[in-house]
Amino acid sequence: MTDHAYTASEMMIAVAARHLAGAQTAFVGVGIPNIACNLAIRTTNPNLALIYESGVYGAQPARLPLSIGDPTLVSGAAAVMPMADLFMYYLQGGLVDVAMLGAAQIDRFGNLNSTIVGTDYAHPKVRLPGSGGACEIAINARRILNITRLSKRTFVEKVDFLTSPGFLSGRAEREALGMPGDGPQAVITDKAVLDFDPETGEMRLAGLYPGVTVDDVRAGVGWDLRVAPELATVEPPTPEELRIMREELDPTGLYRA
Amino acid sequence: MTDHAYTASEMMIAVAARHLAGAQTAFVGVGIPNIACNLAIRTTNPNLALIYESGVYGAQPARLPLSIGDPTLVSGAAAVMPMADLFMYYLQGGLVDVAMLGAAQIDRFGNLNSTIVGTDYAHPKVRLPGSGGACEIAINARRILNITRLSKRTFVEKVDFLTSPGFLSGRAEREALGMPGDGPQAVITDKAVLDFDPETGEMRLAGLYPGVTVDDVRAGVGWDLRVAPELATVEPPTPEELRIMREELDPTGLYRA
Amino acid sequence: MNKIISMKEAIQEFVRDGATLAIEGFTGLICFAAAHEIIRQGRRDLTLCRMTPDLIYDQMVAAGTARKLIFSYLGNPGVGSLYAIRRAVEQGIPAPLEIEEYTHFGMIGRYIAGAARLPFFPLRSNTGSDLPAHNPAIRTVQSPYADGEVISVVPPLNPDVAILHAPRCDASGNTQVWGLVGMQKEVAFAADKVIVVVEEVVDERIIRSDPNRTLIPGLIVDAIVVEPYGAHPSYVQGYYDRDNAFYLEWGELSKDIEATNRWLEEWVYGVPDRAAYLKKLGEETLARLRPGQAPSEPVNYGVYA
Amino acid sequence: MNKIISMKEAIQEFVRDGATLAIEGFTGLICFAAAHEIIRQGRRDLTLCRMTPDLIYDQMVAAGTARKLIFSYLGNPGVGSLYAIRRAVEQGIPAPLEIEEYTHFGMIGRYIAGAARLPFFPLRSNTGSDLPAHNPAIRTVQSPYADGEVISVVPPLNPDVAILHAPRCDASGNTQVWGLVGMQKEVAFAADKVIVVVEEVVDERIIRSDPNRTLIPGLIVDAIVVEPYGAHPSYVQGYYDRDNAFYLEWGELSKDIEATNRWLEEWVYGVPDRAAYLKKLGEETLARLRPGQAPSEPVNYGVYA
Repeated sequence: MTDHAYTASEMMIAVAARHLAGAQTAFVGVGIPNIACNLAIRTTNPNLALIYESGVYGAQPARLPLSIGDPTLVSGAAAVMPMADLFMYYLQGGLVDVAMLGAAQIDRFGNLNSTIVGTDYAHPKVRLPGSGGACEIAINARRILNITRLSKRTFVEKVDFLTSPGFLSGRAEREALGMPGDGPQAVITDKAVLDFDPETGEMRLAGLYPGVTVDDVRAGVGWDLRVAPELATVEPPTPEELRIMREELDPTGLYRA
Repeated sequence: MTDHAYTASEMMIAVAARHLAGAQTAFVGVGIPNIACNLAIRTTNPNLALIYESGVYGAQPARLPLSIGDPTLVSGAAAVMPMADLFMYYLQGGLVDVAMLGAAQIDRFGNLNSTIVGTDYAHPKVRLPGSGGACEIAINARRILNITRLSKRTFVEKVDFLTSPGFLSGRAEREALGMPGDGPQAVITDKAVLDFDPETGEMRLAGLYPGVTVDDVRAGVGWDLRVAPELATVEPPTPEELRIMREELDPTGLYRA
Repeated sequence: MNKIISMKEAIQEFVRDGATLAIEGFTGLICFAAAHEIIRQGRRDLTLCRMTPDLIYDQMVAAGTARKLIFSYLGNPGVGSLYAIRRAVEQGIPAPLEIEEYTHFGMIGRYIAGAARLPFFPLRSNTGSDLPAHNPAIRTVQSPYADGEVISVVPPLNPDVAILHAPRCDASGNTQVWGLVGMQKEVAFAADKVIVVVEEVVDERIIRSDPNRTLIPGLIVDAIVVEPYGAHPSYVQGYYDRDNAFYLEWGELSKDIEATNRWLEEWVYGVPDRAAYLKKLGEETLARLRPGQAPSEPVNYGVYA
Repeated sequence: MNKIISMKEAIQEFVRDGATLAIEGFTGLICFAAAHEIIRQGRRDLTLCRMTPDLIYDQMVAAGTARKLIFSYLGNPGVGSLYAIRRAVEQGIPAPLEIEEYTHFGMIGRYIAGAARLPFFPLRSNTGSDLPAHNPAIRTVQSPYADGEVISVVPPLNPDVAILHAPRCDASGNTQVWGLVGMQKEVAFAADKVIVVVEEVVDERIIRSDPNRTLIPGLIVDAIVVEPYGAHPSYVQGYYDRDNAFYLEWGELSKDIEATNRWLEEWVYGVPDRAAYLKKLGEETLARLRPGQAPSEPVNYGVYA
């Protein structure tokens, strides 16, 4: 890899960090979302405050945490609170601007499945972790970013199990249920950025990464993906973004691949 | 006053302390209830744990507190908690064995009024403090002791305003509502101890203080007070009880009168 | 962004006529400094929320700032009545005062529901009481589970502004409280705007050395006012004692409307700010209220690098 | 009454076959020492409650102690799957495992309702999800206020026994926690019996020097077990680090049923108690996990005499 080359993960992290511009708070998990948030703090959004599901606000970790409950997130944090407070007052209270969620499946309307593969709940083909906090995050956070690599196994027309609501059958259904959050905003993949039709809430191709074609993207999506009227090209990571990721945020390259 | 003489307050405190025998926890206000609890700790119930509405458990006050929020209750306590925890987990959670309540009016079935004198809520003759925590204490504490001086103004057939439920129209009504606490257990007055008929929940004369007649008590009650089948005579404060009250608990005599 | 402003600025910017305001604090941490500045600035038609209106709202009602009171215990704790509020409720002096009354737990439930954006909060209270008949906001819900129990509920309360006194915060407003924490946290999360008034602003390093003690995150703090002794005659644990003598004194003087007005004239209108109030109060009184040292034992958070 | 007993005694006395048990702790404060003793004593048919079953319940399910699991996130945090639980759910190995599944907030609401004796707890979750269709305990209630909103509710959860790890308590069981407090408080109040397992029992004076830090009052603590490093491979803030290497190792070995059983044989059945486990683990590992000092700044509570 030359200096100017970059991995798919690095591209996803850089794009996610740019989507965090303007947010006051991010609800963040470990791994790629964690690095994206910390890149945003060093580039697009120095004032971004991180909120961890484990009950930590304003963490200043001295090392890269393996889990959201890592003790390094506690030492030196601005506030540590019971999980009840976190879910009731921060998340449900409307204080989370952006949350990043992953899933085993995501469908045409941004609904997420992290519960089972297969359609028989009692006898699943694969038992996945389940919701954790994802369902309430999807309902209450102002906007949701998904960070997921393209693949027909993942991008399915309809999720096997709806763990966390996106737009359900479309924006109208979500709005009718009066959910506090606005729902999914973008899906950041390894080849393109997808967004959601402002009318229908259907996922669509919004921005291509350098060297990627519309067909490349469609090959990783399990339905006939529509293309936004103004298809953008997404800028690659800048040398400065790459430097911060490689030297400061993930010096051992744990999440580079 | 000779050494063997005692005041009505001292008698009430001594009697209240004896009623606290066997309780694990008492929900306590300042003044006479506070002194009664501390007398119980030194006599009938060394393990009695005090819970203050202000959010303090296991207080070890260095002085007599003026209010339940006195800072002397905090320093050296076993636990200080948000009031939400106090009401949700201690009181509603069923951890309070005995609570002592006062009121401007108490009726035939132990219902309490601490809201208004007069019957027009919008234009009261006298505006009293209102419930504070009394209503939920009356509903949730396992048993309630009332400490109130006899007077026809106070002991009324029916309260002007029902702030805190006793037995409502009788034990059957309270039971039908499924209230967690068992309701009023005794009313400790300056002349006698009153209890509640185990069938009907009607207040009755249970024990006379030395030198007091049934008519003396009836003169302070606004309805035709019944007398329990076995009318007891209540023992006066022992010299040791008096000594503790006078030397340790209320050395300045603030609550002796 | 600098959040630290003067009390004058804070009241000017955040407390408008007609606002719904909560200056909370159970017995301690009651920000009289803010109340006095609100009186001086002549605010009117406020809806005042507090579990225990205490002397602070008795003074604000006496000064004519309030249109309505939402509360659960209308007394001078350990002393007796709040006479100014009684005059307003019983006789409409200086002006009629609308009241909306709950139990303590009801007020707590309202703040929790407000903070957590819940449509209601369920609680085992009110049943059998006459209160729901006089307050239509207290309703019931039936449990959808087997017992089908009917339980009392209260609606959310979201003040426009909360003013909360605390011992210390950092420059971002991360606020730590010890002693009675009352409902400070829930009110802060329930309010649209939050003003934190502290005894001292400390270095961020001190706050971050003990993150479990942070009760209110800077995230929801709109303004910080530094006002030592700003809670007098109430108290701040470890900083000063409750001025019980004044609570007793007010219990007497407030019985008389003229005496009440004279007190306001002398101690509120007659001083430009808290510093002047403290000077007038005198070092002797402040010294009398200063407690001895009882430090907490430190705990180790650990370095995880 | 002396509450301090050995882990063996605590499990014998309080954890019966068929009990509903919660060993909580979010990422940290997970009492593996108790789980291993339960496995050694051969408990069966337990209903295990935890937001994140984590390695602790993966091991207990692998050892055949459980009949049912009540949970909200079935993963090895930061690593991947819990393979023993997956084998039980997907293939009924070593025995079928009934599951009752909630979201995180749903589990939190269940514990709160259990602790507060509420018939239900309302929360903004579950709506639109497929979960309520597969868990009939997740229901709805209509708000009695103007908007008439329909909101999700969960029922109370009251475990027979809660086992909660903590850094320290006094001899009465007044327990202080710093770092992630998770749901320890709510679970303790919700449970019928509470066993607190601590790194150290300290003098009452230390606890009482900082009463705001007490999370669980001795009032609800039935037994105290002193078990240093009892939460390994999870952690106790300021005492030892999470053994991430072991979480990764388990993520591999637990894929294989034989390797899993060999691990249980060696590390659970093969040692009589926690002391032997620690000896086997070795001082080098414990030293690797020991963090540096980061003490909290003390606060003054004040002497009010």
